[in-house]
Amino acid sequence: MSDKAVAERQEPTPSVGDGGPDMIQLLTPEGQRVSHPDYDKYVENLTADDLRSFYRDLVLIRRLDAEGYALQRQGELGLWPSLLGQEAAQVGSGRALRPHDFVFPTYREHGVGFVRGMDPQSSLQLFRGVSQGGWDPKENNFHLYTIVIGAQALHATGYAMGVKMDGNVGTGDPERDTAVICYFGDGASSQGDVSEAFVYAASFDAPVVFFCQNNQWAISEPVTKQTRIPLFQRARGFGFPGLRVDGNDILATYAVTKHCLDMARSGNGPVLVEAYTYRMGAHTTADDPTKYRISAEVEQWKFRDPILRLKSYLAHEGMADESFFKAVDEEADGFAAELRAGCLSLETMPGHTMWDHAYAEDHPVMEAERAAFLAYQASFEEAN
Amino acid sequence: MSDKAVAERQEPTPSVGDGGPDMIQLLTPEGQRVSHPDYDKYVENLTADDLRSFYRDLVLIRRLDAEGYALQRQGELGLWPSLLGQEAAQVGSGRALRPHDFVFPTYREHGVGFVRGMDPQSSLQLFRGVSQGGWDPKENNFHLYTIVIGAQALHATGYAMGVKMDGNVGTGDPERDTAVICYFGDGASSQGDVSEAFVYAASFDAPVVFFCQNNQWAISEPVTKQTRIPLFQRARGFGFPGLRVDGNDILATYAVTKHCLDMARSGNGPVLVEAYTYRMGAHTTADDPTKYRISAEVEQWKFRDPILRLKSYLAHEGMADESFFKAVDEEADGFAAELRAGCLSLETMPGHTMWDHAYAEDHPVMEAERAAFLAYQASFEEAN
Amino acid sequence: MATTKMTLAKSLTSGMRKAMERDPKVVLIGEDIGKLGGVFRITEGLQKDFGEDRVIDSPLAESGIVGTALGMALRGYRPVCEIQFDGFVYPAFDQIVSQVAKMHARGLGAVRVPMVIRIPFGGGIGSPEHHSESPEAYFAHTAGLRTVACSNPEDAHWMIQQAIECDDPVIFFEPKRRYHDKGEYDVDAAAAPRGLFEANVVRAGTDVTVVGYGPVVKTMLEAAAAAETEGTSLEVIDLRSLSPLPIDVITASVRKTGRLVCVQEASSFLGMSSEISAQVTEQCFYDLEAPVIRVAGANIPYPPSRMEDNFLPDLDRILDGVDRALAY
Amino acid sequence: MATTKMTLAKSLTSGMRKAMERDPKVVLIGEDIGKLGGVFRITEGLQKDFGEDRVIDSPLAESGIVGTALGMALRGYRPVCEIQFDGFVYPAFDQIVSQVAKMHARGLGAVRVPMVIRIPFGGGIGSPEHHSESPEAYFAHTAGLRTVACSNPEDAHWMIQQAIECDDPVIFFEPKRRYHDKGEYDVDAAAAPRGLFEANVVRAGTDVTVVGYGPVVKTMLEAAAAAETEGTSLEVIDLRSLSPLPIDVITASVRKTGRLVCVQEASSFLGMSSEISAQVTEQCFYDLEAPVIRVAGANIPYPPSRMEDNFLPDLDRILDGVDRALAY
Ligand SMILES: Cc1ncc(C[n+]2csc(CCOP(=O)(O)OP(=O)(O)O)c2C)c(N)n1
Ligand SMILES: Cc1ncc(C[n+]2csc(CCOP(=O)(O)OP(=O)(O)O)c2C)c(N)n1
Ligand SMILES: [Mg+2]
Ligand SMILES: [Mg+2]
Repeated sequence: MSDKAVAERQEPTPSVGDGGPDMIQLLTPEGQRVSHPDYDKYVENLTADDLRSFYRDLVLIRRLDAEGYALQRQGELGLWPSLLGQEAAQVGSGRALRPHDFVFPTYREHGVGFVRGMDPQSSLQLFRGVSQGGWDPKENNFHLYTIVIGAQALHATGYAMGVKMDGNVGTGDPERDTAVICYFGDGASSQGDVSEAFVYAASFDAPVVFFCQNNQWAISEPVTKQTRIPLFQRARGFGFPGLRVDGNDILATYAVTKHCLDMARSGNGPVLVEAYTYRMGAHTTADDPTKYRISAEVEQWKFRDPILRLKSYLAHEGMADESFFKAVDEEADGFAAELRAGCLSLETMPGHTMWDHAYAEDHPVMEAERAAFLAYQASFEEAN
Repeated sequence: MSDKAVAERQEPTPSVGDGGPDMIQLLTPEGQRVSHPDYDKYVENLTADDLRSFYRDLVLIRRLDAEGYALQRQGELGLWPSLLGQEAAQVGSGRALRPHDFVFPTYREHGVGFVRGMDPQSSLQLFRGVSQGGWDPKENNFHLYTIVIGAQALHATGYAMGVKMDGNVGTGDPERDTAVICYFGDGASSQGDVSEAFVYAASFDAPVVFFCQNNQWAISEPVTKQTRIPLFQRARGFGFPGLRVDGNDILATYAVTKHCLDMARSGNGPVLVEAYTYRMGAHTTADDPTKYRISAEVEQWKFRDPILRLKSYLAHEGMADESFFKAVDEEADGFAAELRAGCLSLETMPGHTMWDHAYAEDHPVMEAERAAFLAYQASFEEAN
Repeated sequence: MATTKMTLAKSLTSGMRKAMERDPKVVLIGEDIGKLGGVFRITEGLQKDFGEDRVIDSPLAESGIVGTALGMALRGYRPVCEIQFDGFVYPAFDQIVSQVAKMHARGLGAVRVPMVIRIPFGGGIGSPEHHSESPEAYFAHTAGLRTVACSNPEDAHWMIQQAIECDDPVIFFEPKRRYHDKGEYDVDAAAAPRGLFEANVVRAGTDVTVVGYGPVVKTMLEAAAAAETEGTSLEVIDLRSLSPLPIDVITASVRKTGRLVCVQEASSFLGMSSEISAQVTEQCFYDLEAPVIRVAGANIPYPPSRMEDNFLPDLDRILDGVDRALAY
Repeated sequence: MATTKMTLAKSLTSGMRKAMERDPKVVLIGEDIGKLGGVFRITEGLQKDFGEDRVIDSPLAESGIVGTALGMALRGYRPVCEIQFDGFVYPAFDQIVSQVAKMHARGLGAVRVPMVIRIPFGGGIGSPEHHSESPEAYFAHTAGLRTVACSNPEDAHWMIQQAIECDDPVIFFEPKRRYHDKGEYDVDAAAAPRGLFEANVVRAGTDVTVVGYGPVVKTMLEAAAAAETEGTSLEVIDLRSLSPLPIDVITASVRKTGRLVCVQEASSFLGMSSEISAQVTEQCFYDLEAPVIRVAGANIPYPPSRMEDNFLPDLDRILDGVDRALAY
């Protein structure tokens, strides 16, 4: 056997499963590094430290998620939308962003928020029902959650149009050129607002990366209800590039997102990334997936777990050992305890504050209703 | 020179102008028949009589349009949306339909309505302001006009879903298999409703042909504001076929529409046809195109006139002579006079009928308001 | 007459089932209404029994749900749309207001649009934003639509059937926090106890009339029971139909009591209570001993769920309204 | 003080021009607003002077107009959206109601959404369907929005500038059939004659108060002139702000006259007049000599243009309303 043949035989090949041959992958489900002519360059400079910190992020947000689930079950949260299975899609894309890039999440991007530096209490606060969001998007360039499916795609596009109007694309200055990333799900792709966002973004060359986490389900509906063809191809119809990446492969997600953000920043307009992944849990704690999907499907996706994949890779390459993994788990324990304590301390605001932020400027009705409410409350206190 | 070379030299080639190489054409702007491997078969069986009746339709609807314009200028209509330049797109596609197919027009398809057998007064009635439509869609399987851009795309899709639920696709029985055709403009392609219609139609394999008349303008906005790429490619993003046809070529429009209707009827789901054409006039009588487009563009399109094209072909092929053309013009004169007389005789309905058709079933508020109105009117008569 | 005990949710299911059995043209369309049976399980079991053509899981797009349903209606079907939550009806607003509501008038009566749009509405279930709204006024203000709200299982069972039978489009509001309330009635009765557009005097009384619809009806009845212990007799009216408004039932009551309290969860400004107040004042000007009192949601976006008790009209706020009416 | 004679249309143009000159963050977006200057020419000349980045011709999609404008506002811009006609605002309804109106509350004040949505409204211009509607109640009912309507050139000039300066989203209604009405005023005055959310007593009177907004203000003034010749003195109030509602100006007037007629083109059911009636009755119960009379559009889809005179409140119908108020 020639040397070349040996090398070829040893070279791992992507294992794309039902993601199909267009799916970009850099790590197989077994954690083997496969090379890709276009995307290797984006991960070449990642140090072992970087990769370990990727791993840490993955583990911490999975813990965050588990804690959210538990808190809901214990009645401390009203609802919890789990990101289980989508950790790599979220951390990989989130870590690809520069600080001055801007993020428009849906309601499930706890992981992206975390890597942007958001206080993890932020999303707990929302699902606990003490606010409808309540954070300042400018602090971490991470917008408020949007619950109405697809609406944020237009906000992201308009924001990106503003970035361009500011002259912050295509200058070549990395401190200046700015991209916007917009998260949405496979189901959201059907909403008129998402298509309109595609039209506007293409028409105005808006620097926005549409990042679709295709987790195969929109509550009980499989992605085949929304589209006949792979979702990344939707972009074709609007005249901009679309790519499918293995969303359970943090390296590929990181690389592809970096690539697409660069394209957007350069002034070429929008790009669509479809991160092919899977919602391992229920849609939310209010959902019962046994009604509509078979457990064999879930079992199959367990073999593609995003965390195990990176772990195998790190271990195999000698970049991390048991003590590291153990340390991360311990950190996660502490993190979870903190989260839980923080969540329990999130207090409901007094009733009269309801009127404080309906409007930015003075509003006579707010004042009158607040005063009436306080008087009404006082009447009970008097009565007692 | 070999015989073959001579034959090749004599074979006319399509003249696609800025429609690009994907544009399907069977008649050049000069009226030369060019052959197309896929579409010749749809026009082969057309007799000289058929072609003459195509010509007649074109001339009559152009006259209808001119009359609409004149009536508006004389204050007899409130508004008139002209179809000038789009006659072949409308007659070609309309004639491709079978009687039991169903049409969803916009507000500009006077030509399609005409070939469906609609009383031409129908659309005059609307633009005169004596009704908002007022015809029964079931009579000619021609729905009411829709003015809200793009809304009818969903109606057409739902109707087509109903056709399929009825079992009227893919049976192979031409009397039974039914297609729906939905008209809209280039501007409409940006509306969320049109994209949602694409999603639904693809998801349910609805037998609907989306027929987009790209007349290059949406009021003052060029089609490049709506899309970076040729509009027929929009369908790619949704996983169904899209075709561009020369909308000023009645043979090609007829052939392509027939082909697409057959595809839809067979149960394969939707098809998008982009009829590449031009709005020769103003958007409506309320518009002033000199504000936003150069006359050179209009001049250039005059060379692609759909009626002259068919006329040259008929004359050149000896299928019609001057006496025929003259007879059609004379028929058009009579038709126009009738139209005009008919329009002037369209009376405004008495005020109290306003309440008659807001609801299908009895409604106490309608009765009360009608009664109050009549009493109020009577009070004036008493006073006089 | 055999009566059955059933929740409001299951009463809707049974009503739809009956309508579907009776008329093969009745089809359901909405998100997750198939295998899942809808997020509130209102369509549970129906796809299994009637097939995917009659219980249609739609792509995730509400304008699409309503717009395609309208197209089906034009083809001769009687579609029933499910909107998942109140706050998700707005993407379909254009189709509802400009198409569904106006199609019949546009065709001068040639076209009928027999369709129902079901919307679970109201708060009190501890949900995040957009899941607790009361958008009924938008629809009641829209000419061409009929708008109703059920409040109890028996009504739910009948009203949904009547709505499906109606040849006009009906916006059908379901009080989501009452889905699990139970009622006992004859599911197989031959006819509805009353017309779809009739109000119901659910408790007779003499001192003050209290009118509301949907989820607050139960609260009004509780308030009436509490008031009785203090010697005040409330007449409680369940409006049922918001448009057309069964105003005669209200004015007849007000002519008797002289006092009216209107209750709704929606923000007060331009809500149903405003219209009722305006009409009652017009028609009963000399009968009113006090101005019409409105007990309603605040004029702010619906608050976070842990604060919603401050927003929603509860028993105390209704009694406070009654006191205010009696203070004149 | 040098005054200029200007149409309402041109007053809006001049107001927007001033706002754009003052603040480079003010941008306009809408269909056909560039070279064409909009179908009503309200933005005429502005793209030429401020460029395509500040006067943005949008693709044909209203949800896109409002949704991207909101995104621009989040980036620090102050977008002014043009909706081409009243009946075409509904595709943007979800963005307006669930996003624009609620974003500030969602962020507990961290996010401001200073944007204006301009909507030409009302009938009387002989147009086909969807071109003559009065959808203001939908927006006034929506908490989180401010809703105003101008009625004359000077107000138009100022109100649009004030709306653009407002840090809350403002729905700005323009009375399209009054676009060509002329007014004479000082375009370069340093300050607005009154706040954006203040009503204006446009004619003092003693017998009956008449309140309205937008296109009917002129009609109300004509009615007042006609009434005077018959010895009836009408006090005419131009509401200007629909939400917040400047109720104090109305109640002050009603306390004087004891009678109120409300005028609007919108269907009466759940229209502004209903809310005014409810509030005035609450606050002026013992002052009212007659119930509040509403003169409004019928509760039907807007009729074909040749019938619209039967639909719209005209001078006679206003006087009839006055007579009815005086009959008590
Ligand atoms: C406009 C709208 N309609 C319906 C819903 C209810 N809903 C919440 S999440 C969801 C499914 C979303 O699926 P997908 O976009 O794939 O995102 P995923 O939840 O899988 O992350 C639905 C229907 C909503 N939030 N907004
Ligand atoms: C939802 C909506 N927005 C705006 C309008 C106003 N309008 C009427 S026609 C038109 C342009 C339509 O362009 P296109 O779709 O290309 O059709 P064309 O008029 O060229 O046939 C616009 C913006 C409308 N009718 N509906
Ligand atoms: Mg999903
Ligand atoms: Mg066009």
